[in-house]
Amino acid sequence: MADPASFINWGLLALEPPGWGGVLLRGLVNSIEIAIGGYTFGLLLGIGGACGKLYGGPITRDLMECYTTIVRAVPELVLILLLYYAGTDALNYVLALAGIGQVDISGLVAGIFVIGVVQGAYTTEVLRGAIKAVPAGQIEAARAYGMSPFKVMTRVTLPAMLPYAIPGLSNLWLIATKDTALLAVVGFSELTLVTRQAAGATKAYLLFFCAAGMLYLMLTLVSDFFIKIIERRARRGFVEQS
Amino acid sequence: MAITPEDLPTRDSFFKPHRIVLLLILAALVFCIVWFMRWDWLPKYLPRLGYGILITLAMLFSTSILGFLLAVPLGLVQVTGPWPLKTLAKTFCTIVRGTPLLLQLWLLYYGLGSLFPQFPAIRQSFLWPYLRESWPYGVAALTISFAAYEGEVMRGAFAGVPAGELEAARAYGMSRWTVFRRIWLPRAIHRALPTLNGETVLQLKATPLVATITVIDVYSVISKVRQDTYITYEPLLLLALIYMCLTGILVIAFRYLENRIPTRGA
Amino acid sequence: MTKPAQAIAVTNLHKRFGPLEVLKGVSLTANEGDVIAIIGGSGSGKSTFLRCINMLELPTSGSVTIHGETIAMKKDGHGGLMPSDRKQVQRLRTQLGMVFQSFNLWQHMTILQNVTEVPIHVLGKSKDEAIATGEALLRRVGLFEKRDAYPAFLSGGQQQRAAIARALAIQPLVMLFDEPTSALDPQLVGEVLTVIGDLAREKRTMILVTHEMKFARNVANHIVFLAEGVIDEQGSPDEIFGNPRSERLKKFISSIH
Amino acid sequence: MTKPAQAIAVTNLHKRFGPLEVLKGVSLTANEGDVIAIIGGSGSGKSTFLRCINMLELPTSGSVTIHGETIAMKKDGHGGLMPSDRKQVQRLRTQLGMVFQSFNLWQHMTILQNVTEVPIHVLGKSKDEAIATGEALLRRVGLFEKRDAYPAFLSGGQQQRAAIARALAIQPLVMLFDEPTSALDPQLVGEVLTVIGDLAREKRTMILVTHEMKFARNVANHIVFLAEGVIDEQGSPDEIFGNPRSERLKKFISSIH
Amino acid sequence: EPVKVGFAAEPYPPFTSPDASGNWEGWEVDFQKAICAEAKLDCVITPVAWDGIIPALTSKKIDMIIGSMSITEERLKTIDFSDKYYNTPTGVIGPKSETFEATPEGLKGKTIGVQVSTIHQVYAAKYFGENGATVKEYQTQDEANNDLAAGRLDAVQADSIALGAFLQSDQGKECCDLKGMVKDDPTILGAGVGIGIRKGEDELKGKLNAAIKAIRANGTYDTFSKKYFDFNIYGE
Ligand SMILES: Nc1ncnc2c1ncn2[C@@H]1O[C@H](COP(=O)(O)OP(=O)(O)OP(=O)(O)O)[C@@H](O)[C@H]1O
Ligand SMILES: Nc1ncnc2c1ncn2[C@@H]1O[C@H](COP(=O)(O)OP(=O)(O)OP(=O)(O)O)[C@@H](O)[C@H]1O
Ligand SMILES: [Mg+2]
Ligand SMILES: [Mg+2]
Repeated sequence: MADPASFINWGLLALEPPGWGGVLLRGLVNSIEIAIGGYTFGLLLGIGGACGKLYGGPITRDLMECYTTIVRAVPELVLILLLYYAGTDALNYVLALAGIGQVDISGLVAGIFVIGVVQGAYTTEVLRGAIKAVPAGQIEAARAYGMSPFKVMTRVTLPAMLPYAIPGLSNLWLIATKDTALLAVVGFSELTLVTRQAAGATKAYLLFFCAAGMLYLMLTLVSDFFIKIIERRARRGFVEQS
Repeated sequence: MAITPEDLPTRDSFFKPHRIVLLLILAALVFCIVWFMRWDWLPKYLPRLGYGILITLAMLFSTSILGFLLAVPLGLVQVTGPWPLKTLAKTFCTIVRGTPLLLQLWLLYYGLGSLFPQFPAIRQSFLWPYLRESWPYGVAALTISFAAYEGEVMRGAFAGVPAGELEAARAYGMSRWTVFRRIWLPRAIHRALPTLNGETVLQLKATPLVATITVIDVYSVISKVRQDTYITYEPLLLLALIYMCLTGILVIAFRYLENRIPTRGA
Repeated sequence: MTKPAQAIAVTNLHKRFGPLEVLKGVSLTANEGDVIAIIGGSGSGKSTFLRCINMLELPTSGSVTIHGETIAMKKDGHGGLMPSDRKQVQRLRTQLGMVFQSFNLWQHMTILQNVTEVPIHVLGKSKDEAIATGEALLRRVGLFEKRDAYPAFLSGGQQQRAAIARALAIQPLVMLFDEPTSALDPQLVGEVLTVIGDLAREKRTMILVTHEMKFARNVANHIVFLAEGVIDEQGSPDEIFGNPRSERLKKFISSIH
Repeated sequence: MTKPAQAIAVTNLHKRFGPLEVLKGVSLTANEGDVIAIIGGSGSGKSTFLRCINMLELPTSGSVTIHGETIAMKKDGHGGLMPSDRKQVQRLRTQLGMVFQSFNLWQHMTILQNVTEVPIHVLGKSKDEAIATGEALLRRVGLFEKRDAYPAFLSGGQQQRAAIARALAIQPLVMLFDEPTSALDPQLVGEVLTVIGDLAREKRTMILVTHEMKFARNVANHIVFLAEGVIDEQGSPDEIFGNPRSERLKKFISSIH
Repeated sequence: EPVKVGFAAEPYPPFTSPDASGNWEGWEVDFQKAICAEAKLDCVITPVAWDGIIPALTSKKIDMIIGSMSITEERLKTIDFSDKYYNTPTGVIGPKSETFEATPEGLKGKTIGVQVSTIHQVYAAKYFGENGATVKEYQTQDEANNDLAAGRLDAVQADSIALGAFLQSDQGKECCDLKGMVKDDPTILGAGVGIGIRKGEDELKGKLNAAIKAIRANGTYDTFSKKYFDFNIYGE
């Protein structure tokens, strides 16, 4: 790539068509929406999963182990193809047998569902590690005063493990924002897909990939800012290392 | 409840009734898949698949080991380093974690990599045969990305080691290096193992990106099958199975490391 | 005066950790207003016994009755027991105020939050009420100034006093103390002693594990000497310290410096 | 006999945590073979003083001399001091065996590994030698059976004994004990006392923070009473306990139950 | 009942390509309009990422694919195709500084790039790979072109339209030129590109085949083709 100047046509990034800037921004907003949905769903699954793994009976534990191993092992693309296409196919087949009409599951819902399921498996492991790092006595004390398992979880275990969990959880959030690329498979216009469309249509690959990179980076910086605030709050009361 | 080494699953205790039921369900599932789906393409692609698995493994191991070696200083410096190093490490992690891996790979291979041929000195050097290949760029990109994510994890793990234990080490005259090597690092790694496990599995699934720079891993072999035949589900199921086996091995290995030191949980 | 009601009854408690049998059949009854001190060598199972009473450690066999209500247990399939009704255990636990040997203060909460946590979130007290009671308790143990500090920044003794205040805040019917004075200076030991004396007058039952024989002698009306997992001897303080019968107890008492 | 050599000299030590001045000019000299007990109320700065001696807490001003060698300090730019030669601090620390109030055992090592860690990896002893010494020490504190257990699975007293064994294993010239008997039963207190007595005869200097006045009186040859960040009074055990002069000390002593 | 037409969401100019306002244009878009008008089908465009396009077809989320899909024996086992609607000659390009022929002898010892799973890959493997050339597989045509420009490849084989577009770009103009067309092998290159449909949908297939014939006969096909190409894209 000899002379970079000759490749850069800034007009391509204009917000109004024929510039692609507006499209990229809309893609970014879509990505963030899906990421928030998927991440939240994953967090709920992860809390349940971690509790199941740590406190559940042998059957729950084995099932959770299967869930985290399988879901983490299988590439997301496979999961979404199976769940969205084969899954809705099967669902409609069953519904037809039962005499109920077709349902049309939107790609968006399926996408959020799949990202949530995937994130949930990773979140389970992050939370499990963090909960194990909480000194046993802290949890014992809570139980000794008659807190229900739910109370122990929400009042003591979760806040006490936050400092250990935040780095892992923030990694997962960043992964969630990029995993939205999966939804391209079901035809949803998130940032990665529109970047590829813009690049493919104009052949200005470097320009659009870098532009998307900058958008992702900005998202990361903003996320990091909030993560820092949360982490500082969570680490109150913990002696800092020197 | 205390988990002592005796509680860990042994070969006898592995087959409990509910596990046998699970295995039976699994067997039935496998039977259905083999019986009702199309597998006639398999023999033709078998040698390629084997080769692809080897490449995937090579990529995974080399990049996660190299990446981890980089991650330790990255995490440590962020917890305790002087501010210029701290800022540097922080910036590195933020930028790498903040941008898609595909973009990094792309910039390395098509950006940086296409600059090299323009310098005769590089063309002449012993490095050129490697720089001309594509896998070094894949290894570099994956290593950098793993190091950045792992650096973040190690930062949390280093910060999480109880201050008192480090103080005890210092109080007995351990040098900073010895404190690090004997107390801080092992405690941090042990604490980070569950997260590390997850990140390694993520790394396994990031390897397919190297296909875009012509390194043929198992994922791209499966993609080729799908493109050649337009069969959707069967190759994907095989891929899922392969990845599941690889992940299973990773999980077992990490669980073993974790359980070497029993922890008292509540 | 009527015979005082039974507060806690432990019957034939066994506890094993893998190959190690720590408790080999311990029975103990405490009536309302009793102050029972458990003494014994390190590793003799004192903490374990206390922890079995509120089911933090699940006994291998035996039963625990609190104010006439026996904790329902069932087999757990590994040769031990587990509670069959979790709700019951939670309810009974709010009547048992435990002070841990290692304090176990919640590190992510300030001292005042530690003290008000259970009143607000388990007992359903109003926030204002809990804070008022909590501050009064902290003043009583001399920690009012530190109420907004986090546990990690307190000295050992300060942490222990905070832990006592936390247990007192739930106004339990039975207090379980695991070495409540181990990190206190004599002045504070005196204060804690006063607090415990007050509690005894309020007819609150207390079981305390302690290494301070003087303290045990002064405050308890019944002493239990635990050795190698069984009650080697028990009786009134005068009997135990004045006229020990078993060899082991004699040796233990004579070693008091 | 010649005058014994000076083991530790602390001169005019100040330490502040933010707005709180915990130590307000403390000076103390310990000669070889001295056993100095530091007593005082909770929060009076005893632990902080001990931690300043081996630079775990950096003093705001003042100096520390160990066996005639003054720890070189320089300004740290925030109004405090820091060591100017890290190697020197490391070297001098191997002569100071510290037993922490909260044990601080290394959780990822077994008890035996905890005890042999410093001899092998700091003092450069051979593995066999370190293990032999370590096992002997564990036997001495009654923990030989638990040598392969991890700290999290030990009782409080067992952890404390392990921590003592770990400090003894480095055969330091000066031992710093932060409440070495707080979690021990009287029998073990006796044993630790014997150990400390042995150490005193070996001309090992000791500084101990303790709440056990009896223990202080029996084992120490010099008592320091710390109050509100200064040495309120010091002297021989008989002077301090028999004839206290300051009001505060009188009140403190009278409160001993 | 509308018929959903699947396009690959990734642009493939000059066949299908969206603009910034989301309108699709290109030769295949015009072709699709002509076919739907001719066959009186109520067509709706549905872009789907290439990875999901076959499952979308088989699970009835779309009804036909117009996406430059070459008809091959293997693929016919899974889905069905209409008759071919275009077929372009295959060429080889290389750096300007070197001269060689697009023949097995000319490419001996050289590294040649192709897009994976295309007829070009099969052809290159058979004619050049077995005669001493190294065949490198790329996920997309653009990546192969990039590597040629960067000097990591000696040649690229692809259909002449894709190559022409590249040679007209700034990057391609500077580095490379056409080395020639490859010798035809109808068994590999001959079947052309068809509309992908589900197996068993013979009625739709019949309509489509009839429509292709009709627009070829009535001149519509040539009219819109002229907008894009100066040669006969249907091939013979
Ligand atoms: N890291 C710290 N940051 C802020 N304040 C501290 C810190 N460490 C100790 N303090 C405060 O300094 C004072 C002295 O603490 P120190 O631990 O030295 O007391 P102590 O005499 O050892 O008490 P105890 O007998 O209870 O152990 C206390 O008020 C404590 O809250
Ligand atoms: N979770 C556990 N797993 C295995 N062994 C344990 C566990 N908890 C305690 N033990 C063992 O049980 C025995 C009794 O422990 P316990 O804590 O009850 O002693 P204790 O009488 O309270 O001693 P101390 O006075 O030192 O606190 C000890 O030998 C200890 O090592
Ligand atoms: Mg105990
Ligand atoms: Mg202290």
